[in-house]
Amino acid sequence: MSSRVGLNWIWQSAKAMIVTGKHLFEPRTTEGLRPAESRAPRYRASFALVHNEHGEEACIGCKLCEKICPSDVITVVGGPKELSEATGKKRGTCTDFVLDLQACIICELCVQVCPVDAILMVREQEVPGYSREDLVLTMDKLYANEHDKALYWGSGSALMEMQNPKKEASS
Amino acid sequence: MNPIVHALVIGVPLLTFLMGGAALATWFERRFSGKMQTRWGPTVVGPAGLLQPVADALKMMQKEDIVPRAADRTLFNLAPLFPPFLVIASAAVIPFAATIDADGAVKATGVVADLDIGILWVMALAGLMVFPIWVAGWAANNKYTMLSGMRMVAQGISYEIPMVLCALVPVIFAGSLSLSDIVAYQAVHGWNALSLSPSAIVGAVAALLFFLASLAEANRIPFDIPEAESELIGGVMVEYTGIKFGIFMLAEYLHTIVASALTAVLFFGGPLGPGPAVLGLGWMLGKTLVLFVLIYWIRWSLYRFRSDQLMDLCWRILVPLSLVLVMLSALLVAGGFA
Amino acid sequence: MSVYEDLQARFDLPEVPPEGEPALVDVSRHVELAGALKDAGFTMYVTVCASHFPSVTPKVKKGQEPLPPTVEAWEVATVLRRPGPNSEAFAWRVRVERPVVPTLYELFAGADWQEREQYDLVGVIFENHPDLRRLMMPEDWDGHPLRKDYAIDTRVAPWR
Amino acid sequence: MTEFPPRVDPHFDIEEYDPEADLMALNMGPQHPSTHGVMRIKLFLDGETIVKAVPYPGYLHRGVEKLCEKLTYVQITPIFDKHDYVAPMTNEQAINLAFEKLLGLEVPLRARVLRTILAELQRIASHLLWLGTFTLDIGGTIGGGASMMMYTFREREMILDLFEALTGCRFHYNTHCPGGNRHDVPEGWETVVKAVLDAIEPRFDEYEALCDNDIFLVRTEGIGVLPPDLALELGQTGPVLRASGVDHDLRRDAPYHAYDLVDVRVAVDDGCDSLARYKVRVAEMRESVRLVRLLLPMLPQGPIVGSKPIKSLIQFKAAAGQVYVGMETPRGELGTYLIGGGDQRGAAPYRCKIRPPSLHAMAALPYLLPGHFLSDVVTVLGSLDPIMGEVDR
Amino acid sequence: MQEQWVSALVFLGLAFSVPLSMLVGAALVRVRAKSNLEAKYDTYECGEEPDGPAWVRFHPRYYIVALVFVLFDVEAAFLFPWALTLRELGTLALVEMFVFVTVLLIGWAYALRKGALSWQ
Amino acid sequence: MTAFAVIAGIILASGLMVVRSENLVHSVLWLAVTLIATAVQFVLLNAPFLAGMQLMLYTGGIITLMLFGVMLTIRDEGVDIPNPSEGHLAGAGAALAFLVPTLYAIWGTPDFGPMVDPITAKDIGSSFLGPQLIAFEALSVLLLAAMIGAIVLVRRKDP
Repeated sequence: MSSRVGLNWIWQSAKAMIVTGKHLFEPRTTEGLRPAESRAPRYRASFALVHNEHGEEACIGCKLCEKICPSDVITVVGGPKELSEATGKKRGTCTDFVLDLQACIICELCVQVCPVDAILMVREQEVPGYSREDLVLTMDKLYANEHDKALYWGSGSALMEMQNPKKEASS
Repeated sequence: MNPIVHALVIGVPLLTFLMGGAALATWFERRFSGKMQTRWGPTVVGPAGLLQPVADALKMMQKEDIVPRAADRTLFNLAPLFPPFLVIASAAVIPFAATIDADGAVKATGVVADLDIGILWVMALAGLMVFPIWVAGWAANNKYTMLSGMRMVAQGISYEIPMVLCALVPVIFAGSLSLSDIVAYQAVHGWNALSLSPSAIVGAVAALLFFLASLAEANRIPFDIPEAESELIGGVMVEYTGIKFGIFMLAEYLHTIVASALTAVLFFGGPLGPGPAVLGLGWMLGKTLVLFVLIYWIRWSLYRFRSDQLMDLCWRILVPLSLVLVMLSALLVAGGFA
Repeated sequence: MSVYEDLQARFDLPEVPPEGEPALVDVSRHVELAGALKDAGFTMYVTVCASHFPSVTPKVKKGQEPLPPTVEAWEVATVLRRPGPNSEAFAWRVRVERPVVPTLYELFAGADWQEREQYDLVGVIFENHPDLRRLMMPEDWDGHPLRKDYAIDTRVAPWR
Repeated sequence: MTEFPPRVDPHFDIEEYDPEADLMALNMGPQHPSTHGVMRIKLFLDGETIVKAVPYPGYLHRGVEKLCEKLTYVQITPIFDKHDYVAPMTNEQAINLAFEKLLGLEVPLRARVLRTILAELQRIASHLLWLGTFTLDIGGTIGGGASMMMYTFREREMILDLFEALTGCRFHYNTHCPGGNRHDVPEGWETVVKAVLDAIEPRFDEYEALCDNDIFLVRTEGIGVLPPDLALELGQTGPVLRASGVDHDLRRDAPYHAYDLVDVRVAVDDGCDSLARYKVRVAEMRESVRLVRLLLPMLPQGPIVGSKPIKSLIQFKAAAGQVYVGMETPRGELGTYLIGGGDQRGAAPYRCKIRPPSLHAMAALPYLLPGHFLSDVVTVLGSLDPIMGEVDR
Repeated sequence: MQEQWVSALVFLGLAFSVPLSMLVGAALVRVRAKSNLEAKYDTYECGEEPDGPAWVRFHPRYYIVALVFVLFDVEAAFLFPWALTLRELGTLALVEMFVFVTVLLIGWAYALRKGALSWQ
Repeated sequence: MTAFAVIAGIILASGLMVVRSENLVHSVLWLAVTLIATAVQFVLLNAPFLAGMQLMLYTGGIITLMLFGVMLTIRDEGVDIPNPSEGHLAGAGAALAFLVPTLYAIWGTPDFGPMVDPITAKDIGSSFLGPQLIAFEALSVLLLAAMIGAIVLVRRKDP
């Protein structure tokens, strides 16, 4: 059953060495850390909280994202209801929003359920830090990400639309 | 010339060459394998990563020295002294240059000590090589190093037989144990492994086997069973830290250089080649380099044997084959073909 | 005649199994059924799943008599499979009030680790198992984590 | 019919072994370069021959089954990416198949075909990683094995790029949900897939050139022989089972997704050893390439989710019911035994037992290792392709 | 003659100075731990407590290999002077050595048949 | 002459350590030192071929054999258990009893005078294939017998 070593492996080895030798003249494929531009448009890495079209902080503190997060990394403290200057309607506010990126599994569920498209993902990764606190995204950091980092394509409503497209002529 | 002065004049450059070569070998191996695997290898330290060996050496020097509690302290600390010593010492008899005598005969020079038992010197030192490594494995009192050490000795002694027997082939041709005599013989009769004479066939096979056996002695893939890191983690070096670990690695890289140089001298004419004798050093280094690259090419292309298959290959095929080669070369000499 | 019909008569299985729900078999026929299935071509041991049903007091609606608490029970479901084209899985479960169920190790060597795992996590003891040790948890672990009454101290992650 | 050696008794009492021999008890792992994660095997060696092997899994146990009882059906999918971190896509699919059966959800055809394509791409990626690490075990991290690993990883990267274009993540996608998929195919994705397949296919010949070598053959042939009856008893599935000569593949034998639309050619090998497992996996990669090529034009128009898209934590509820659903992942049958009606008013499972193919593969080790050498441990272990995250969960 | 050996001896000293200087140099510059954990000096066994000693009795096959090696080494030792005299003595040396090697090959064949050289 | 004395001192000292070492492996390694020092002595005596052989056969071969022998015989307790030599007096007596005839033989040997021509490998070869031919061929049979005997003795019984 078990074959034994003969000397013919020397010839077979030559064959293997030709393959590796061929690769000596092939271009190198390894890259450094990939910049976000070369990533796919849907690439998601970190989070941002955004302002809505009226320039208000979009989050209404509804805690849907806090509840759906499988690894419990989001803490939302809802604020009092305030009158929106732009629309003139009452809306919820958020006084504190903390996202602990250390335990985050980038599952996108918080984006998926957000009713007001307040939380989005960004295409650039957070820089590794020196302490555990460096990777805890506080509200300030999340709002800073809106401007500092490239936002990705989707939002809660964009994802909804993708999953539930307008009725077309179905095949 | 005063022998002490002679030893220093040739020995110090040789030592520099070996140490620099070994340092460059680590860089070369990483760049070469990187290229082979379509990646970069070291690029950061120095131009093209050339200062990487220096950085590595400095890093290893700084590391804390840890001796396991259960180890045999004395032997554990003494063992790293010997592998590089033995490898470097065996290079003492290898001629690196050539001159032409007044009577037109080519003479190999550039040798620290042209002993008349040259080959025996190399073989004896190579045979001793297994002990420091075994002692390192034993002294660490670790099961992995112990197994590795036992494998090392078993493999080392087994492959010494075909190595010695194949080294006998040029000895039989040249009728001398001195490496410079072997070079001189090749100057007259053509390279042992590469010429038009019928003896070259025997010589070529002997060169192949000798090269394989030296791969095994140097613990290179496909024969790097003692250091098989996928099962034995780090071979005998598991418990060594810092520079002691580095010394074992250094000995390995030195071994590849010395093995290539020795193969070049025994079978490929050493410092011989077309052109004036002054080029001898260049020829020798060039041949060594080619064989050296071959060792690394083999290493990054092949998988490794299992210990039993290694022994099987040695005792079932290499030993009888090399005995046959010895007999064949004796026949050639007696028949006047060489 | 399908395997199910054949076994139905022998083992008192329900007429048609509820959609996807494995049939309930008496624990005394457990090993026998496994043997019969193995002979019928179900030679692949797929999985065993033990689950714990603690004693609960049903909620009482207004105006109803308070119901007695349910009896604490363990269920062990076993799945076997017939390999090859038109492969078919067969699952059944046994319900016991004491967590002791006979082992299938004699029939299926694979039951060794699977039953060890269930013993480890749910605490069902498999009788005559050759080597019933914990598989996943450390050997000195207290309790069986997948029991419903196993206390989880806090939901806060330890690094917070 | 080949003769198989008698079955090893895994509970062999080591005290009964030849008293003349001094056995060495060697711990291989948990911190070892080639145990594919953190696993410990305690080996009893006579010289270098293994007399008894006792694996100790559990170093990576994260209590996923307990977690499943707390999380709802919506939240479980991203958690499931984490056990088989080499093939997360099929993991998500396996758990969602079970959810769909328990919850009675219909999956639209577009999602089914897309899932099939993703599963096959994932199979290629997973087998490529396996090939790289397997040869790494045989050839050494500093040697030919590393070269092979670099090549396979290069190709695997291409497939991960495809997944990234589709889902936005390279590893932990969370692209499936009960009743369909969350991400639709981006524009031009099909052409990229075709280009990647064209680039990958000729590479298989290169791998075979590197492995068609006596050294590889003697290291794998006759090593870790798993007879078919034992393989079935141990619950081996996937390539391990098929390499033992059992013609069984859920893709063909109990079709799910859109496998009923295509004709799956199942690779079977009678060798029963590590070499056969290598051959089966390489053949499966080629077959997967063929299947993806077949399925790409079949991708119909239409919705990708059958139910409503996820909008809340407790969107899916099941009061009771018990189901077992198995699916063929790259490593074999990843099954889920699910009991409905748990926490959150029925939105979480009551009990979720995962049947990881790797755990069953690991259970074969005590049978396969005795009689072999220490060096063969890595060969046998590598050929079984266990992912410790999946073994321990 | 002796001169060469003096050179060789000097070179031996040079060769020995290399690892020695490395060890001494490292001893001068290396880091010393301020506090020491006991665990640091444990024997490494993949992170587990070592089970039994490493210095156990080894399998006799190692011994056999060493024995066969010694015998072949002795044979090689005799081959060296023979190789040097071959050109002078010619056929006589050839025949004599053939007898010598054949007898040893019988031993090799015996060892092979008895499985002493195979690792199984 | 000085070198000779130094080497002889090393030989004696390491020989003593072979006996005095409480650890078997240490003993074997001290023996290796003795054998290497002997090889150096051969060089000093103008017999380089013998020195090479000494290194190859004794240090390379015999020490390996002894190490493996040690690894083969030790039991569970390991070799770190002190294993002191016993019967010092009797040992010394035996050594003396060996020394006396050796010294007698040395004195009885006529003085060759200083060695001028080194003993080359060639000389040894001619003497093997010439005057010592019978002994040489008998040696091969001896080696064969040794190999067969070793294999028969060491092999573990087939189960």
